[in-house]
Amino acid sequence: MDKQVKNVRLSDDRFFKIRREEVLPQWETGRQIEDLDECVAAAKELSEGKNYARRFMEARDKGVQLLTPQFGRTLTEYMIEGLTHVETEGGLAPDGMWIIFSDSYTRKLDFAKAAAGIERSRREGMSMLNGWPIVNFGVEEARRIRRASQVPMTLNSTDEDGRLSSEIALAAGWNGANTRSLQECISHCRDIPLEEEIRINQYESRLAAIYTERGVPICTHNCCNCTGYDTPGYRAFVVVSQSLLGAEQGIKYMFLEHGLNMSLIQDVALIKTSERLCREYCARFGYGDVDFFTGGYPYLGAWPPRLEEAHAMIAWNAAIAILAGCTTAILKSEDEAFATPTKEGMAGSVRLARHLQKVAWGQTLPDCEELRTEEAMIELEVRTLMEKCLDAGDGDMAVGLCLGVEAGWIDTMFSPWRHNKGRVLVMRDAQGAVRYWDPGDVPLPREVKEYHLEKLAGRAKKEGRELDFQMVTADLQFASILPGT
Amino acid sequence: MDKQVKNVRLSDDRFFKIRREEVLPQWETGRQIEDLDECVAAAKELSEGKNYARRFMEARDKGVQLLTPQFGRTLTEYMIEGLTHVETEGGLAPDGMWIIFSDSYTRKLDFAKAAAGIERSRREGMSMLNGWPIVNFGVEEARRIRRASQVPMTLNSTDEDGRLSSEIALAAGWNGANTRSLQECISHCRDIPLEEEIRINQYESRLAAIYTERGVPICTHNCCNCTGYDTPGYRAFVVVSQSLLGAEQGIKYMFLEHGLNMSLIQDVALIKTSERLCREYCARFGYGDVDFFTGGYPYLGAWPPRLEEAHAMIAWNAAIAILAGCTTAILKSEDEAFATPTKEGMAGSVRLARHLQKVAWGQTLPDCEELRTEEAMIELEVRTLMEKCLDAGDGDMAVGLCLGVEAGWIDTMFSPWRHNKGRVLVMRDAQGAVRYWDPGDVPLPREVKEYHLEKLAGRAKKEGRELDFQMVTADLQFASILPGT
Amino acid sequence: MSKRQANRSVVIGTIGADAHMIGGWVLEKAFRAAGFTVAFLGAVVPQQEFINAAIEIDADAILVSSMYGMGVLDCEGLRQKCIEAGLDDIILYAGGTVAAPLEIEKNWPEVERRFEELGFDRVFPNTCTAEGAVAALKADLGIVD
Amino acid sequence: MSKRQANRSVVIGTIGADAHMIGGWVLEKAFRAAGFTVAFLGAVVPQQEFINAAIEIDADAILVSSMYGMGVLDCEGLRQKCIEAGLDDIILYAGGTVAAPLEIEKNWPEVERRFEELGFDRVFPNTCTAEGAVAALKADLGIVD
Ligand code: B12
Ligand code: B12
Repeated sequence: MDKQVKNVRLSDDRFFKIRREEVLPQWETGRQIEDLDECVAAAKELSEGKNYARRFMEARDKGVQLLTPQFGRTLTEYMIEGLTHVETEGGLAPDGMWIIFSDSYTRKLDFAKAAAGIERSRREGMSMLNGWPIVNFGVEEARRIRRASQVPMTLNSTDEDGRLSSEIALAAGWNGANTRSLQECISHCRDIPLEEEIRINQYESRLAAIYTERGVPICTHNCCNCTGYDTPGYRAFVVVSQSLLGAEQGIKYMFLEHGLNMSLIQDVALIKTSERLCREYCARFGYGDVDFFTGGYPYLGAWPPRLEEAHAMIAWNAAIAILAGCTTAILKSEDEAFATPTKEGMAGSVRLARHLQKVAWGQTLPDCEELRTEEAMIELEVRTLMEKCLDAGDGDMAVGLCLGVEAGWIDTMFSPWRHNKGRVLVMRDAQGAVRYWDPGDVPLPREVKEYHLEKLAGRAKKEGRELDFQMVTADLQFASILPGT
Repeated sequence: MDKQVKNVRLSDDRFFKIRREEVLPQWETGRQIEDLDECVAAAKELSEGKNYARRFMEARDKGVQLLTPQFGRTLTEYMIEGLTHVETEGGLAPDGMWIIFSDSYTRKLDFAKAAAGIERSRREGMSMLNGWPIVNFGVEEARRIRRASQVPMTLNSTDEDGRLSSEIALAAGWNGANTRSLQECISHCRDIPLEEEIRINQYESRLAAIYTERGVPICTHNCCNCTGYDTPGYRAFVVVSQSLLGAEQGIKYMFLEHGLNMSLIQDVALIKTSERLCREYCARFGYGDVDFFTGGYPYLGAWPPRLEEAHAMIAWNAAIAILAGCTTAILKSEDEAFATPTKEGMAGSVRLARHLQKVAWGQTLPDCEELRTEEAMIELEVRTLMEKCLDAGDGDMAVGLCLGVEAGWIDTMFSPWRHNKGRVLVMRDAQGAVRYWDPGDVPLPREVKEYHLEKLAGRAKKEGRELDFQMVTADLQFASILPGT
Repeated sequence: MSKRQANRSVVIGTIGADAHMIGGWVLEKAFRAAGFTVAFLGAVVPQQEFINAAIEIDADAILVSSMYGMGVLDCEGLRQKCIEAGLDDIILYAGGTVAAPLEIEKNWPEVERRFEELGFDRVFPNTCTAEGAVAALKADLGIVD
Repeated sequence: MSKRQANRSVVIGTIGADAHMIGGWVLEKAFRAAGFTVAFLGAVVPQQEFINAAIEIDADAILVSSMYGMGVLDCEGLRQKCIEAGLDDIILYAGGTVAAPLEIEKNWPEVERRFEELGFDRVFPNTCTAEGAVAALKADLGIVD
């Protein structure tokens, strides 16, 4: 228990020292936002009527479900053109909001490569990066984009260190940041120790809280996309554990972004359970005033390379978000299998999902036995892991998390992160729910373990063969392979 | 109770007399099928491995949900080209079947006009009729089409009198016919008395039974598309009442084709309740060996005139059929708002729905309180109407039906049929379920009536205004109007 | 366009073997609300019935709905029959989904050409609202409220 | 194509800042099953690591996965580095979703042209199966089992 990191709020002193010495110097555009008061004032003005957290609250009060498309291209012109297109042609405004992708060089703080990508994009007349390099362009360009869009915006610059990106985004009146730690390591990292990632993110969370305290409510994304192929128990645990880290830093609005496995009942159970447990654990640790919003993030596995199949995916993922009663449904597009989304593709998704919302009339999946069982299983798993962490960390979630990963009782499959043991084996059951075939060192309660195995036995029976490794592999591409190929 | 018609099986004598004197002479191609033995033999051979009823049973046993696209163009070449395209490019085969549309002149027995339409189509090089004129083309062309397709086929030639069409279709190895009566009058007729329609359909039902008895199982469609804007209670009543008429003629396989209102829980309740009550009433009247299959017929109201919105409709309707556990999902296409479906449009629908089935993994809506309530309400309404009919008809469903329509206690909105009183007023509630605003003379049990009104009060409250007639009108086009127009 | 004194009266119905009547029903409500006398004939209406009704209510216009795709065929000869019945200057509108082949339906100028040839004054796609229909007829009748 | 004695060994990894590793994982399983020695480097792999691993296992080929769209950029210079390291005739494959703009990704001949220019022997779209990849490499190595 010799962890450096603790789940403790950063002092202002510490925060501003890090800001000055570590964050703003990461790239030359950091200088533009040295004056935090100016940034907050500008953010307030720029996001007036387009505040992310407020829009969520408003939508929830009115019983409206929002839509959140995603977009990111190298050049600012492409961005403005794209956002405008989707907002008008796709009908995103007013009941929508944006997730803007930065590119992956930016996310790895390789701003020199990002600069080369900008250059290259200009030369080729095409977007050669997989997102908008917010740091290279700096705050004024980000503000230009903010002005061009009619709806709230948040930045997805998820990776080890999103601090400078988030600084610029918040200063530009985009009102989202990230409550990340385990999620990022699992999704995008290779070497970084979890302790360091938590330390980095404490800064970002604190930053969001400072804006909020100064009158610009920031809603952070607390997300469990992970590897795209995780059990709902693991996903929910990631979200709940992160909620404590974020809340400690003073975050008041958290968007729980749930990676969907496309298993209707299990996904709905994930969404409900994780929100409930976030509230419960936050309350238990004295963060009683955090508000949560929920979203479904479309399937993070291989997508099909054809329009109609992609539309089926868009529709089914949106249907799950609708039936789960999410505050918003995040959208992928028909381009998913091919390349970064085009404005036409995203506009099409918005139309499709909007119409689906209309014809579904806000119906949600009613409470029922099956849902309760799934919720109970997820809850048991999360509670076991949470308590084990808190125990190991002597009440400190940050410490517990680090120890759990180190020991391998916090574990998932398919992460590029070398600190993740990757001993679990995951597979779908006969109804498409994601189950542990082998829980590795995860301390699953016996009941949960048996339930998963029983469900998998159902698949073996249905398919008339033993479970085998081929099934694991085939599951990875079940949604992408077109019939007859 | 001076009704001519009774729910009694046609004798062979009577059947063959009608065949000879009334049905085959309707058009010259009737002569080609005079020899019923030859027809049955040919049908048997032609539908070998492609039998409609058997395919349903097989699919149910294997837990596979089928897909049923619909298609109909004027010329045989267009038909063969279209079916082949959808079966291969769309991937319909092997887990699919066809509903083939005849054109509306054929349905009204106006074969001269159909002939002119064929001529005109040849001249213009386009399909100028809204379906394939099966009677004009006759049995050999129908057999050519049968040979060209790899999957089971049924004919939709719904209107007053489909006898000659069905004779030709069955003789060609298409193995579907219709159990129709009230459904047809409500959907497509203007003047015909219900008695006469029942008499006509007794023939068609008996014909299907004769084929079945002679070794070519025929599965009839018992359908409740009605006006496309009917309460589920009415729809289920139509299906249940018709099941008794069909079963009396000896039909052993019935496909319950449920027009969907796109209200998930209510639609699932409709499908479950109507199948359950069909079984119950048939058993009660001694038709214990009738087997039922279920299908969802996509929304029969105005569709949106744009691809993505149409895809949302296709997906949501298919999702309802999936979640209801239907034996098959019938498909409309992206062309719905514009014109008769193209082969490309239908192939696209098949792809979309097939992929949806794949990612939904056969999950169905679990039993739950809300579903039970909807089912109970539908059941109460159907039982009340059924018992009232049986009472009025002295145990004879055919007589009771006629009396009920005459008196107006069997009633729906928007029928072109002048014998339908049209006193009921129907509207959607806050969750999109279809409710009686005014049940007219329908003897709704008080509980049901109050439930509907209470649900509508929920809408008034949600929208913050009194219920009014404008809502009725707006509901008619709720799914077709694109945002911003 | 109209040479006669407008009478604020229309005949509405769905022509031929066509059983669709919801569109006509919506139109009826809208025209009544706009102060028109309406003869609403429902669906499956033969040409002659339109003419009889038009004579009976001295109609300014006949609004022919055709949804099932064979409007191009069913509307043939209506203008001639009108003329024969002395309704020389009656306004003829068609609307709905008037052509079965998508090739025609998505080529609106071609639809217009065909209906002009058939002697119709206007033809409307099914995206036309009832209010739009009322406005068009008022304009053609020179009615300004 | 190959000038050397095939050694049935490959290096597999995802290049650059790219964190996607499921495709590589699937490839690894397939190549092992086909009797290859595999150095599986996971994701976020710098160019030099590919080369070090290739030297270490005396690899016939380097299979570079690039999913996140910047493969066209990340693969620049790899061939030269191979040559400098004395791996003159090593086979270089790239695969995945190698270009961020849809304009390129949907214009496959253009992708091929670019990777040829970068000195790659083949490039595969993400519809390529692991079995397809094994078959291609076997063919290029002249391996017939
Ligand atoms: C509901 C419906 C039915 C119901 C009709 C119920 C009823 N009582 O009316 C039922 C289920 C019975 C039915 C049956 C059939 N239908 Co239907 N039906 C529809 C559907 C889904 C909606 C039509 C509707 O009610 N819209 C709502 C109303 C309010 O809008 P509207 O009718 O468009 O009218 C508006 C405007 O068009 C305009 N308008 C209409 N007429 C006129 C006229 C004038 C002069 C003006 C100014 C304006 C105007 O004003 C209205 C107000 O906005 C359409 C597809 C679609 N559009 O989405 C198919 C559709 C019309 N049906 C079609 C067909 C082919 C049939 C059938 C032959 C069965 C089949 N093969 O599918 C039978 C017809 C049998 C027959 N004898 O007619 C086809 C026609 C194909 C074509 N045009 O090429 C369509 C387009 C579907 C398709 N793509 O295949 N149908
Ligand atoms: C799963 C996934 C993720 C997971 C990755 C989990 C993991 N541990 O690998 C997570 C959620 C972490 C993720 C993150 C991101 N992703 Co991602 N992701 C996907 C997704 C949905 C599926 C990829 C996958 O696993 N497929 C299943 C495997 C088995 O198939 P495969 O990878 O295609 O590999 C097969 C073949 O391609 C082939 N193959 C692969 N490589 C090679 C190499 C050779 C030599 C050969 C012969 C064959 C071969 O063999 C495999 C077996 O069949 C794709 C979209 C899609 N394709 O559907 C997007 C996608 C790859 N991601 C994308 C992006 C942009 C990102 C992010 C930047 C976030 C964002 N903006 O969306 C980050 C990346 C950060 C980073 N630093 O890399 C984009 C890339 C855009 C582009 N190419 O232009 C895609 C295409 C989605 C999109 N359209 O926007 N992603």
